[in-house]
Amino acid sequence: MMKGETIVFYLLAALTLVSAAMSVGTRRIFRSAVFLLTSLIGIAGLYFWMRFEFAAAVQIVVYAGGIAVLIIFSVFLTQRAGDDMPSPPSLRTIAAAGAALLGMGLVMIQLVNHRFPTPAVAEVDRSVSAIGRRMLATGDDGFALPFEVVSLLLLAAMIGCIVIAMRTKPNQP
Amino acid sequence: MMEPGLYHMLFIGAALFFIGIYGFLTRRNLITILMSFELILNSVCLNFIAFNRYVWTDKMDGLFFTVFIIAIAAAEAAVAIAIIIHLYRSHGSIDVNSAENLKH
Amino acid sequence: MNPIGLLLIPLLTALLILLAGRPQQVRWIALAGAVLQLGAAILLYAAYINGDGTGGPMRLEYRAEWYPDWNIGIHTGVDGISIAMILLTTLVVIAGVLVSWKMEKLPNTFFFLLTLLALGAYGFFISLDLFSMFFFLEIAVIPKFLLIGIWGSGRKEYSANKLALMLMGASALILVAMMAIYFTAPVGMRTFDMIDIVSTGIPAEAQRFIFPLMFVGFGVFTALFPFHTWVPDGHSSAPTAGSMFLAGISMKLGGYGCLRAATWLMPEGAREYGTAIVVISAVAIIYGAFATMMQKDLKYLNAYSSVSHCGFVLLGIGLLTKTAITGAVLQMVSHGLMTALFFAVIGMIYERTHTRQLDELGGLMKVMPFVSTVMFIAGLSSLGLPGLSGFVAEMTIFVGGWERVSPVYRVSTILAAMSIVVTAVYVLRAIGRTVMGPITKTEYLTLTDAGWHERLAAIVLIAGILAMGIAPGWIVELITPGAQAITERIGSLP
Amino acid sequence: MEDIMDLIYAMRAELMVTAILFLLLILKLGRDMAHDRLLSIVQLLLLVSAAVSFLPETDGRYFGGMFLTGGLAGFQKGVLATAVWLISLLFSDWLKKSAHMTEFLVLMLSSLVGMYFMISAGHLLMFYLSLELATIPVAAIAAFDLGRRSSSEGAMKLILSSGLSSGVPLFGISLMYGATGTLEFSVLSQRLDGSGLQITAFVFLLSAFAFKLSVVPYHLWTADVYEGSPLPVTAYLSVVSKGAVAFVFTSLMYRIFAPLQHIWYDMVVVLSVATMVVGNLFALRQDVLKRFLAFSSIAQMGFILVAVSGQSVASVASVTFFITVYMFSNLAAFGVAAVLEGKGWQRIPDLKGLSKSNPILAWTMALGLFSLAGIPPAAGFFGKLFLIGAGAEKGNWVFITIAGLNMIVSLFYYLKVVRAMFMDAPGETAGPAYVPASVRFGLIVCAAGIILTGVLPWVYRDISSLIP
Amino acid sequence: MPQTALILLIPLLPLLGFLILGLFSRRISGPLSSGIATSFIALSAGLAILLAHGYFFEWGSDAAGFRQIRALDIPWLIFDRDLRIDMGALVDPISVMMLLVVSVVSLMVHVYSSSYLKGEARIPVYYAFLGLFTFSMMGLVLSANLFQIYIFWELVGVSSFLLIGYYYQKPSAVAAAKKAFIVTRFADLGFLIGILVLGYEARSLDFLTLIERLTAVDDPDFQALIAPSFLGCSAITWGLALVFMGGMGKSAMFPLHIWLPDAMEGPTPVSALIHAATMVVAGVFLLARLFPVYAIAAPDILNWITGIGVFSAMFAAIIATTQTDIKRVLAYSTMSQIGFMMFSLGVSGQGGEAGLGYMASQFHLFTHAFFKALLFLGAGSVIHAVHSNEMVDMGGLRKQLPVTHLTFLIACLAIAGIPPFSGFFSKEEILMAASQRSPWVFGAALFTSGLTAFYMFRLYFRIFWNRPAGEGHGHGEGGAAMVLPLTILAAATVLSGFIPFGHFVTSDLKPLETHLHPAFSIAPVMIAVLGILLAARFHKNASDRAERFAASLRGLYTAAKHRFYIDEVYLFITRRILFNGIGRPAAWFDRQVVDGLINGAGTATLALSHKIRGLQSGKVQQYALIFLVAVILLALAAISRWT
Repeated sequence: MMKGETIVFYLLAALTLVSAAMSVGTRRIFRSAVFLLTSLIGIAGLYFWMRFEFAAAVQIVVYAGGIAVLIIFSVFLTQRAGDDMPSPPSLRTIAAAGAALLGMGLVMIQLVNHRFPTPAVAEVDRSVSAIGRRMLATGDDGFALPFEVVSLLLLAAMIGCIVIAMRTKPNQP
Repeated sequence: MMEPGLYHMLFIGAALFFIGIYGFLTRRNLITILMSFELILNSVCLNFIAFNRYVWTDKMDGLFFTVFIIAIAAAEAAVAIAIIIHLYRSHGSIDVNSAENLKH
Repeated sequence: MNPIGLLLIPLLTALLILLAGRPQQVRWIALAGAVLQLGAAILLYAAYINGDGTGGPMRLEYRAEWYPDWNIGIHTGVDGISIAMILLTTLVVIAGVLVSWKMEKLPNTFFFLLTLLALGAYGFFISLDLFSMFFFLEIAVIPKFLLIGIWGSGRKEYSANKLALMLMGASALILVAMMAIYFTAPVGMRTFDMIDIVSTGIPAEAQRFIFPLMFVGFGVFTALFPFHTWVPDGHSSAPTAGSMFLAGISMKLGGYGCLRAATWLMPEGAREYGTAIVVISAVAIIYGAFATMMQKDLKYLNAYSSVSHCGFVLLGIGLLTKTAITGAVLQMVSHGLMTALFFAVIGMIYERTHTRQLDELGGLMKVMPFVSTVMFIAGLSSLGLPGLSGFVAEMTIFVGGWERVSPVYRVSTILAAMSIVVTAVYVLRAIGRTVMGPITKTEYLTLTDAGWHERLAAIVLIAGILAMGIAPGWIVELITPGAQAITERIGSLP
Repeated sequence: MEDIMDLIYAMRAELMVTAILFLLLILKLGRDMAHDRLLSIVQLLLLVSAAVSFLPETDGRYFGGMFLTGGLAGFQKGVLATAVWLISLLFSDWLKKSAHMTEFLVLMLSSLVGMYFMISAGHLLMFYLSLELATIPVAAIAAFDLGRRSSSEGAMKLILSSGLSSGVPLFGISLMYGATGTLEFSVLSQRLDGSGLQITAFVFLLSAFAFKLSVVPYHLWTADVYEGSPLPVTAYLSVVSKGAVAFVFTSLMYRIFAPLQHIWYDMVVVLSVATMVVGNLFALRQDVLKRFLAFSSIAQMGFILVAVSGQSVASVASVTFFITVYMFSNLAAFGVAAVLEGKGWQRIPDLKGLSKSNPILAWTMALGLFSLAGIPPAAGFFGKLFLIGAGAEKGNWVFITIAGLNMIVSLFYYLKVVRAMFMDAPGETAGPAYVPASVRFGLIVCAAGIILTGVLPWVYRDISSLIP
Repeated sequence: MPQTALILLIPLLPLLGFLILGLFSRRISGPLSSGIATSFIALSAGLAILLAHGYFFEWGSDAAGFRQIRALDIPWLIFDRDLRIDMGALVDPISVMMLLVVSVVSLMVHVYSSSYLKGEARIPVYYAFLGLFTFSMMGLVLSANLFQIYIFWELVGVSSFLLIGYYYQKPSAVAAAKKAFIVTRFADLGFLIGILVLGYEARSLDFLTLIERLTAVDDPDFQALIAPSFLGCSAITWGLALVFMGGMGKSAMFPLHIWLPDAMEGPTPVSALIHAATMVVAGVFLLARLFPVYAIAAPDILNWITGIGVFSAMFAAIIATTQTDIKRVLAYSTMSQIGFMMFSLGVSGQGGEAGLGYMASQFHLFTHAFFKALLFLGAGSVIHAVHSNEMVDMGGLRKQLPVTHLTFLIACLAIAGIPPFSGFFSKEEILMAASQRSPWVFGAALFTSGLTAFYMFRLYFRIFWNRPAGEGHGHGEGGAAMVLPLTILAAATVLSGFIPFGHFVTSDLKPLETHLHPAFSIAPVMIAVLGILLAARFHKNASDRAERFAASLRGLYTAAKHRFYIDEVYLFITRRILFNGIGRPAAWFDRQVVDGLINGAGTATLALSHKIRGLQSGKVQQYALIFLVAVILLALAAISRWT
């Protein structure tokens, strides 16, 4: 007897993996972007399924809402949608597939062989407010410093993007 | 079928990772390469969440790592897209093969 | 007197050369520096004679910390062997500076590099620490490269490259050997200080593999067969003073290193590989001599003869008897002087006739009696004429070689002795073709004989050759205690 | 209050650079200051920040172990700051002419902050974030030669490669997290037991360092990116970026991954040999100066791995010392290359006869190259010797001999450049190049550094006294 | 000790002359230099006579015979506690006798040269070299140490080289000088190894000690020393044989004689001094010096020496009959006479009556020095007069050169062994010694002395009789400086035979009474007279008898004229075997193979570098693939190794 939860899991898993595979497989770039989006949403679903609502929310907002959209915009900017993309050299395809399968096998064998301990301690509080407190805490298990680092990174990335993407006359050496 | 648990999640994570890798290695359009890269990052996030959920439940390390990865992904994607667009301007193409002048 | 004082003179000279502007100043500075070096070397000699050591042959020791974490120190001291090598170096330096008196191309850089090379040699000879020894050895490599490459002739770039690469390759072996000596010692006893290494000793097992590395490494510097091929190319392409320094100083670094860093430190290794060294050197001596016989270019000729002559150095070291090792050191000094003299003469001839080909030269005695006479003397010293330095050195090696009774050694000694005939053939051939016979070209009739600086250069070297050849007693006495200290560690020989 | 002051002191390097960075932004937003003055101010401030970084420091643990300080970290940050200061001096000409000097400096400095954090990281998350902070801005500035096609190609290759090189180790980190349940280095170290999963995770993680250090076969991006990027970026990548990663890598391998030492020793040896050999073989053929320096720096990294394989205090000390020396040496070469690029000379044949047209430049370049080749009295000699010595402790003599022999091959191509400068006749376009005062000053500092760091033993003594 | 100073001064005076003339060669005029050099050597010769007189008649002997006095002992080169070269002067009969010969002949040559070389360039250099040679030769004879004699041996060789090559612009002179040096050098190689062997076995290089140790028949170690050790011979035998090889080289014994005829390229006075009277007998002297060892420790070697001596004597005599260059004839005659001295030593024993051969050999050495020097100087006068060395350019010169003619005749009679000239006496003793030993040797010696008479008088008649080659060319005698030495030497030639040599020089230092045996002398003298008559018949007047006779011996004559093709054999060995067979391949091997391998390492590296350039393809995804594969493979390898 399969619980509903389980069915949902398998659906989400299928959605994620299939759209991911389609995303790297399709010859149409726009479809590829859309499949990426669905895959990301599938992952968000998995987060929900694991009761990591905050992560799911961030995934939806930042990934699906931000990055994927950014990508889609850039697709529009650089490509006429609907054009088929050229297929990669077949040798590379085979090599890449082989390497990926080999790696997959390696990783899975190691994971399956590994004896993960069963969690002894009760789960910590994963409410948004707890997360927020941790995020800004400076002591043990506080993530204030990474937070600052990431903000610096975002600033730098922004400045970099502006300079690079700004249309300039090509008169610089 | 088994009760979904850690190994299911890890399988999805690993599968996503290598799908991403495959895409990264084979796609010729720079933007699709970037998309594959997003898949790679997502697989890692999924791993972190799964470990946090099923094995190491005493702290929220996995969750925070995921959040920060997403932030980094945004920054990285932004810069990458800026560079790609710049490349598109200078080379007139975003095919990865168009930028292979530096070699040997 | 602290031997480090000897380093200050070339160091100051080099700095002054860098600061000086006009070429005329530079050469005087270089000459003054060179003469001061000779003075300092003589003072050092006197101090050595009067000084006393802390046991062992080393005297005037001085220690200071350098890199304490690695137990790398500045440890200097001299024994008779180092003094002999230092005296040789000073003479060659003076002669080299004098021979280059008229250097027109970048004189400042030229004299700077010469001084740097001398600095490296002095530092090498006074070092009692493997690391600083290596440091100074390497310092001397690049000046050679540049001297050949910038002021050389013929295939100079090729030769400069080959020399630098082969010598650095040799250094790599030395480096590995050095590290191995350091790390085979137990923790706490690890050191590069040779005196300490001698007192602790290196495990015999380790010597088996360290000795060949060290010996071959230094051997390349002194033209160990079959790694001698940089010698002909390097010497023939170098400018006159460069060849003189290469053959007169640089190749001696190798011989000295073989003796000091290989044989002295690793007596068991020396015993184990002694026979191989002897056989290879004996073959190299005769082979080099035969190859010399066929050379048409004077510089190639002398360079190949260096291969043969330096074979004697290695032969003497490999024989491991006190007499033979004394002979090896004598041969180093002797070869340094006479080959420098030979190169100086070749330079003088080349400067005037613009050729070094035996076929194109002839009858120079008529127009350049001084140069020709000097060439005679250099050649006679090369073929081991009594009264000149070569004889003393070679005979000492032969006598030392005969002390080893086993047929291998005796046959090798005889083989080496056979080279005295071949040497006579090629030396007389060279002299006969260049200074004797009819004048080959009419334009040679207007050539001038040596100038005062060239004469002085030749006289300095000839004085050394004669001092050693006519009265060898003092230098043998100087060297023997050092050689004895080495052989005492080796113990009784089969 | 005490705590705050303590924290500020501990983070003084990061704070100083961040302050400079924001100052630049504010000035940029405020009024259009002349590049000249702005750059002078930045140079001065960088010098101060470098000096401040070198101040003595005790071990400290902040932010719940995410930020660790210590004497060695302070020294290493000081070295990096000095390198950036020298870059700002040596490339002042290029910077002044660039339309985006402020942005360039901001990005470079933010990357520098990233490296600082990386050195001080005590947590894998911090490590990952700082690695990204150190990388992404550099990818951006790699494209700053906006008009040059190869610049954008280089930037593209850099961002894509570094994307993969952060993705793969990230996956490794996730596995490591799964296998050990911690991200904090000190705890992680105790939980390492060499299980298959941990090894997998470790190898994945290793690739991040290997990539950044350009270890063969993770090195393939290096030459292309170096060639494509603007020269200051190349210099930055080659000196600061590599230096920082080398610092971190050595310390981590020495301290954190010590329990896996038996496992990674062979890997490091294999990678080291491959790196030295391939780097040297490629460098042999190069004509383009930047590309040449790229491959030479790859080979240098092989030597660093020799020391890493020793896994001892000496390894950390010698790598830190070597990077210090390497900074001076490499920047001397890059500084000269910058001057020459101003004349349009970018290839080794363009250097022909440089000793006649520009003797000082030629000698500086030669000094730098000799130092890289490890020839005394240049400090590179000591640097390389200590590296090899640190590796030799394990007694793997075949390995050490290979390292020694590779020094010859490397000498071959360094001498190739020297030969062109000193032995060949000058080409038609030869003539004295204009060397701005700041460049001259920078070169003098480099040259002095090359000579003095080695002959005077204090730098090394300081470093080794800093290692606990 | 005043004698020490005296002994030292004798060699040092010529050395001083050498130094002065050598250093200031270009500031001194020719006549002045000849004056300086001659006065030095005259002083030296005077002192030598003084020494000889003192030694032989005043202080040199005691009841047991002549003393061997070690006059000087300066440590020079110390190899080892035992093996050391201490420079010394060993004064004994043979060294005193040699000093006398060297200084007197040298003085004659000095005087003679001042006229002979008049007008030549580089006269100071010539005298300097002569001084160097005289010094070296005196050092050689005075040597007290086996290595010391080698040192001076080499110096003598180089002086000879310098003097043969005096006309350095003449390629043939250069070639001859080289040949002389190299051939003797080859012989010296044997000498050197012999020294090593003897020195090692005796644990000493000092002559007196060495001889004492190697002849100590009563010592138990002695039996071990002479026991066969290598190829059936004892080490001592080998050592002595090798030392003799050195002697063979210097003394031009077959087959190492080939340099001597060529050495005639030097100025004729030089030939007189070096290649007739002094240097070439160094081998004989060396053998005499070590004679006790030869006689006691390795008598079998003496047989070889006899064989080589006899063969060389005969061989050279045969060649001499066919040569047309007068100096070459004299050169071969020298070789032949030295052969006499050699086999005379070979047939000798040690001590008492058995030592007759030793005495005879030294006696012949002594007389030969004078008459051979005289012959050369006479030939020099002839050459000076006709400007040619060839017989065909001469003839009928007896009126033109009366003094030369007379002195030359005296010398010819002496060498032919006609009484009462000196050669008769010394050769008589040799034949006597030979006859006591072996009839074969005696027969061959007799035959050779007949040949000697023949070829010497062939020479004499062709020069001074026969048909004049041309009218009025050439001048008369060369002046007093040339005539005087001829006269003095002629006097010496006449008188030296009457010296009771056995009273002075013997193998055991004790006087040996020798008697003239008229009956024994008849045969040799008759044969000599026969030779002279034959020569007179063939050559006194112009006729074709000689040619006809030669034609009847076609093969032998041609071979002898071509010196039995020994030179060609040597040429083959040097050109084909040493140069082309070893030297050229060695040089080729070094450049192509050894250097090629080392260059090849570089080339291979570069080639490899080109081969792998494809790795850096510029394709970023390929880079990524390699990256990934590296990661996976590394992980796989590590896991398979460690779990």
